Amino acid sequence: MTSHAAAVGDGGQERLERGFEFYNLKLGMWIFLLSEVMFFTSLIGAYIILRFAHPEQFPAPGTVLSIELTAFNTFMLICSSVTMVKAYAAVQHDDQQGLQVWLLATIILGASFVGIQMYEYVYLVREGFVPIANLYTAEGGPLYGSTFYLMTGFHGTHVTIGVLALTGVLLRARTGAFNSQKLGPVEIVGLYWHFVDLVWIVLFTIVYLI
Amino acid sequence: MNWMFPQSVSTFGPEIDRLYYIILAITGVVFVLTEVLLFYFLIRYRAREGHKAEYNHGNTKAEVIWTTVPFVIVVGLALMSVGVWKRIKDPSAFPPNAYQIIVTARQFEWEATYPGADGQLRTADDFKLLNRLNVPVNRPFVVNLESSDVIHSFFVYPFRVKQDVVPGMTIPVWFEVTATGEYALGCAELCGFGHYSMDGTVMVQTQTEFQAWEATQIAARAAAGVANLAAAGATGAPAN
Amino acid sequence: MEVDEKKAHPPYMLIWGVLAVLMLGKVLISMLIGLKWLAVLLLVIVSFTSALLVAFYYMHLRFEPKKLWLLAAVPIPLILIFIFTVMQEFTQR
Amino acid sequence: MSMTATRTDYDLLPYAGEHHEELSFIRKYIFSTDHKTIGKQFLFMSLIFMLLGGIMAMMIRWQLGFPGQPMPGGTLLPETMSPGGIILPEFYASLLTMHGTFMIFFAIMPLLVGVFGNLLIPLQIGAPDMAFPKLNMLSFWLAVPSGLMMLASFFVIGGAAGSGWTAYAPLSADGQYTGVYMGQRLWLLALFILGFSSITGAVNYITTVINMRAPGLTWFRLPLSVWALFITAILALLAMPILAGALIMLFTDHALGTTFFRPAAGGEPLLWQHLFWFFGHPEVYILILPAMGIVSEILANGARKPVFGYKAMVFAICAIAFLGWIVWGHHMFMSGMNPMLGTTFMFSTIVIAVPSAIKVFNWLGTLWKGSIVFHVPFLNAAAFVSLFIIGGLSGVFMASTPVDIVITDTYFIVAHIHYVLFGGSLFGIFAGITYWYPKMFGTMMNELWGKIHFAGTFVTYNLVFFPMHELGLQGMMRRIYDPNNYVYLQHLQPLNTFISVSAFALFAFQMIFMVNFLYSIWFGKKAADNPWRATTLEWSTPSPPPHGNFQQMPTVYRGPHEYSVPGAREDFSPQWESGGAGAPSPTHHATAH
Ligand code: HEA
Ligand code: HEA
Ligand code: CUA
Ligand SMILES: [Cu+2]
Repeated sequence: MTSHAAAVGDGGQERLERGFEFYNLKLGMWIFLLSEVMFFTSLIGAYIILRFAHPEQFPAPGTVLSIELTAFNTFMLICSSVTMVKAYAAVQHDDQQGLQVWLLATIILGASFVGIQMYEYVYLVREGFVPIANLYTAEGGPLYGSTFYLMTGFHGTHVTIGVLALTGVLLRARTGAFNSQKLGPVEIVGLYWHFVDLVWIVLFTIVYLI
Repeated sequence: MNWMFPQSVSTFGPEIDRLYYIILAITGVVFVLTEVLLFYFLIRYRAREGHKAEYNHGNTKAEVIWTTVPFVIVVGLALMSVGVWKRIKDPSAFPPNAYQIIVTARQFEWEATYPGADGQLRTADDFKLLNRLNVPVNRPFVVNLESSDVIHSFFVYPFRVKQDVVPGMTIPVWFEVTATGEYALGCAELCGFGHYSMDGTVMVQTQTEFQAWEATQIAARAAAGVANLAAAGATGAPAN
Repeated sequence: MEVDEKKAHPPYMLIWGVLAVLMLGKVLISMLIGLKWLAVLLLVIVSFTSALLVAFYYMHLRFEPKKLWLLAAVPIPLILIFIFTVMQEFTQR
Repeated sequence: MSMTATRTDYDLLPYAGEHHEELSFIRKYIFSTDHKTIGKQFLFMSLIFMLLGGIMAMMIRWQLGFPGQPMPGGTLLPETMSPGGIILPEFYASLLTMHGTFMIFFAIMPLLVGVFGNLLIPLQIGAPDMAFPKLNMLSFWLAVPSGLMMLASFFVIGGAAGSGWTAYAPLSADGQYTGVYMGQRLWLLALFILGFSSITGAVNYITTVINMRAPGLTWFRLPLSVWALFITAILALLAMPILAGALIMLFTDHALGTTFFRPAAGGEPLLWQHLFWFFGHPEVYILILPAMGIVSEILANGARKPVFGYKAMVFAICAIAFLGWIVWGHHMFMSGMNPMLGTTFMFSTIVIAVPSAIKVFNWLGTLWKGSIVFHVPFLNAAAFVSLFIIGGLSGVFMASTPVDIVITDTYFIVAHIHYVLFGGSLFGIFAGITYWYPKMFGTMMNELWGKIHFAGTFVTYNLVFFPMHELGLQGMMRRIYDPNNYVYLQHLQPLNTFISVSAFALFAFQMIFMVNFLYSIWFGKKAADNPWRATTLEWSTPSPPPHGNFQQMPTVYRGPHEYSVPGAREDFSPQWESGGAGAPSPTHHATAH
């Protein structure tokens, strides 16, 4: 890591005094992710609080939701994270081929995650596990359905957005737009992707396992 | 009595009013002090010929003083408020053997449920009043607030009582009235278009009057017979 | 990347393995441990560890200036304050 | 993983001296990415929405001052609002809801954050533009449709949302309680979009301040306005998503039948309040902190003195922002919240008086031994101090839980709201607009009419809102359509009528501002580069600054508010001038035209 501590005295320096040693886009992404943290806090927080207040509406893990299926899905998301860092490592070494292959792998894994989630939803709705309170017939109570779909749904939306963004980056990568000197978009889409993975790790635990 | 507050007629009313006046005094002093200083400075230090501003970046000592003094004052205020608040709102500090009723709020009316002959709430001999409450003077009185639709707020100003009524919860609120008379009951939380019209009356009677009134209510309830009782209970119609 | 940067990559595949094992561990904890509070405690610890691994290695937080750690930590106290305060609401009901 | 921090980074923008291409009309004025243009766009948008909010306030006041009488011009409105000119209760509920919503979300917040954030941050830190100009444009073009959507909700079947700007569930969670279906959903969606707009704005501001300061501009040389805007952006960044999540839950409750806040199926109405106020209290500080920063700066300029206790001011801003996160329960003392929590919240709330005290006394200290020039911005800033004190002190009454029993949900609260938001934020905005007007439009606003507007507003404003304290103490609830329905409030009718008449006068004085504002754009006196003889970087460039702001990257040599430095040639020593005694600087000459 280059060190160019932006210590600026009273003299006129050539360099900007920068609070962080990296470029705007990356700093901006980190800052945006903080607001995402708060967004998921309001959804997950509502779940934790409602469950604490009404434990009777939330049956034991595994009674309604399928742990096995989702564990597999979680595993896919973890794999997609490792393919993403591989893509990033590739572009750092100017490995265009590697960048494209690993990006594609990430996209496929991410899309499959969404696909499996869709399948899960269809399956659950057939079981009477729905977000709509007066149609809810599964075990537990309607709060369970409401919170489940909102949390996982918004996570799924994030994954979908991530897949779209990754696709955009892949298309640009195919034109050779990125290299070891210019890899901002690859890095920030990666940050976003890992963040979405991180949220899922938390969601999977509290929704499916606890 | 005074132009600020209408007379309070509950046991804890004067305590609240006293706190109010203490805060008024403190903030009054702060208000006068700061505003006078502000206007004094504005006039005293207006730009004039040959007058130059003093170059000054601040003063740590002054800084420390005007940080600690307000801190001490406001924490003192909070400490004074704690006891009063606990006495009024802490459910475990409610006075024992109070007279208990239920008040159910709905758009846009108040329904009071009295325990009836057996002295027990939520039994068949309960009797109900609409938009009216009868309360004995000088006796702790607990109202259990329930709502059947949205949030309302039970507000009797002279008692210094205000408490939101939340659907899905039963929120008890107590008071002990110190003067007989007729007082207005209002709704203080926006609850729909009729919010402004959700008023009622609280009749505070002497204990003997109250008992007599209670006895007639119970008698009327008994006389109405079981069939009528069920009908009246179902429609929530007032018994008198 | 700077040319003068000699830093090796973080052990990406190793982290991946650890994450997978931790996930499996969580599933097992959830299925096997009957004691509710113990299971919850373990699950929280394990998923917190996994989340940290992702943030530190995949998101490279480990290699960023400490200022960014601080920035990233800002929401955490707010989250805890909010959730635990609102839970107090229901301890007495 | 780092990039070099020189200006060769691909994500940096060209300064004015460097090349930039000619832009078409649309790219220059409509879909502009120039922070100054976007700031001005926000200005026009929020002033128009403020005018609408003001008109709604006038209708509210008509009903309260002259209940049941036909409103002049009321017959022009549809039958569903005011048949025969008489305001219906349901229309009144929509009016107060939309008045609060428009004023808070579409007037004050975009004025402070959207206008001054955009205009001041790059100019005062010596940057050519925001870090993400396109994102900046997106932020504006999300705010406009959101406001229009909100406005459109008046005209859908069932009318606009009528559950207050706080939208307490379950009143707001189920159309059956109000008969408002579409209107409430539009309200929720519009705010959601606005939240997104705010977040994109906040990301931009924070990145810009952290990463794009000119050389020499260390943290403790930032102008206080930038500090305030920076901390505000952090508050917005972290608070708006909480609202967004809550809005989504309320929306699905309303539109889909989920049950987060609907108690019938186990939901918790109080959870909405917790979420809303966990956002809402930081929000009210979003609405005051930038005004505080602006006022600090203008007071120093008017008094020709450095800001007294600059560092203490910065720490006070940070302290207010942090404490703002742990006090939300003070809006819920009477909500049925666990009473023990009430005690905790009382302590945290009341402690906020301390950093506020620091600010107030430092403002007074700034004036002390100054040499005060009473220009229009200064007058408004001084009014801010005097009125914010009143609003802040009334907050102390409500912070004391037992006293709040009496005054919550009465006009005492309405008085508090308007003292902090109008007396505070809006006077700060008047100060800011008049102060930076030359930088925005290159002309000066009329001084005399500015003073008339100030004096008229200050007087009528107090006539409108001070008596509201008394209404509250007499027990008049807020949000009631007709207080005369309560016998014990009937004697207040004359006072209500007086307030209404004063409010109409207040509104009339705002028309002076509007005309002065619009007239001066085209016919105002041409402004010099530095008409207020001020010290911060924006005054080193032409009025208005060119695309790219500065001829070249400026260098900063000193603190932000250096007035009346002993031995200096002038009574102000600009940040961009080198040398101890305010010697002429090369940068200054390069940018003068
Ligand atoms: C800009 C907006 C703004 C600001 C800055 C504030 C500032 C404060 N507010 Fe206010 N508040 C609102 C906007 C704001 N508020 C709004 C919109 C509502 C109503 C929402 C609704 O229900 O619709 C509200 C409601 C509200 C309530 C809820 C009332 C209720 O509904 O029952 C409370 C209760 O504690 C409160 C308290 C405070 C306090 C303690 C401060 C403090 O920050 C004030 C601190 C300042 C001072 C104290 C003055 C200066 C200090 C000195 C001169 C030093 C010396 C002082 C002492 C020794 C006391 N506010
Ligand atoms: C910043 C916020 C703000 C501002 C400025 C105002 C301004 C005014 N408010 Fe508002 N008010 C609120 C925020 C604000 N209000 C909030 C949050 C509520 C609570 C809502 C709720 O309960 O849900 C409320 C509620 C409220 C009530 C209580 C309603 C009720 O409870 O039943 C009343 C009653 O009198 C009232 C009156 C007024 C009046 C007379 C003005 C006057 O000052 C208006 C004067 C006119 C203007 C300020 C417009 C001027 C226009 C310009 C300067 C633009 C120039 C234009 C161009 C160049 C295009 N307001
Ligand atoms: Cu019931 Cu307002
Ligand atoms: Cu608040």
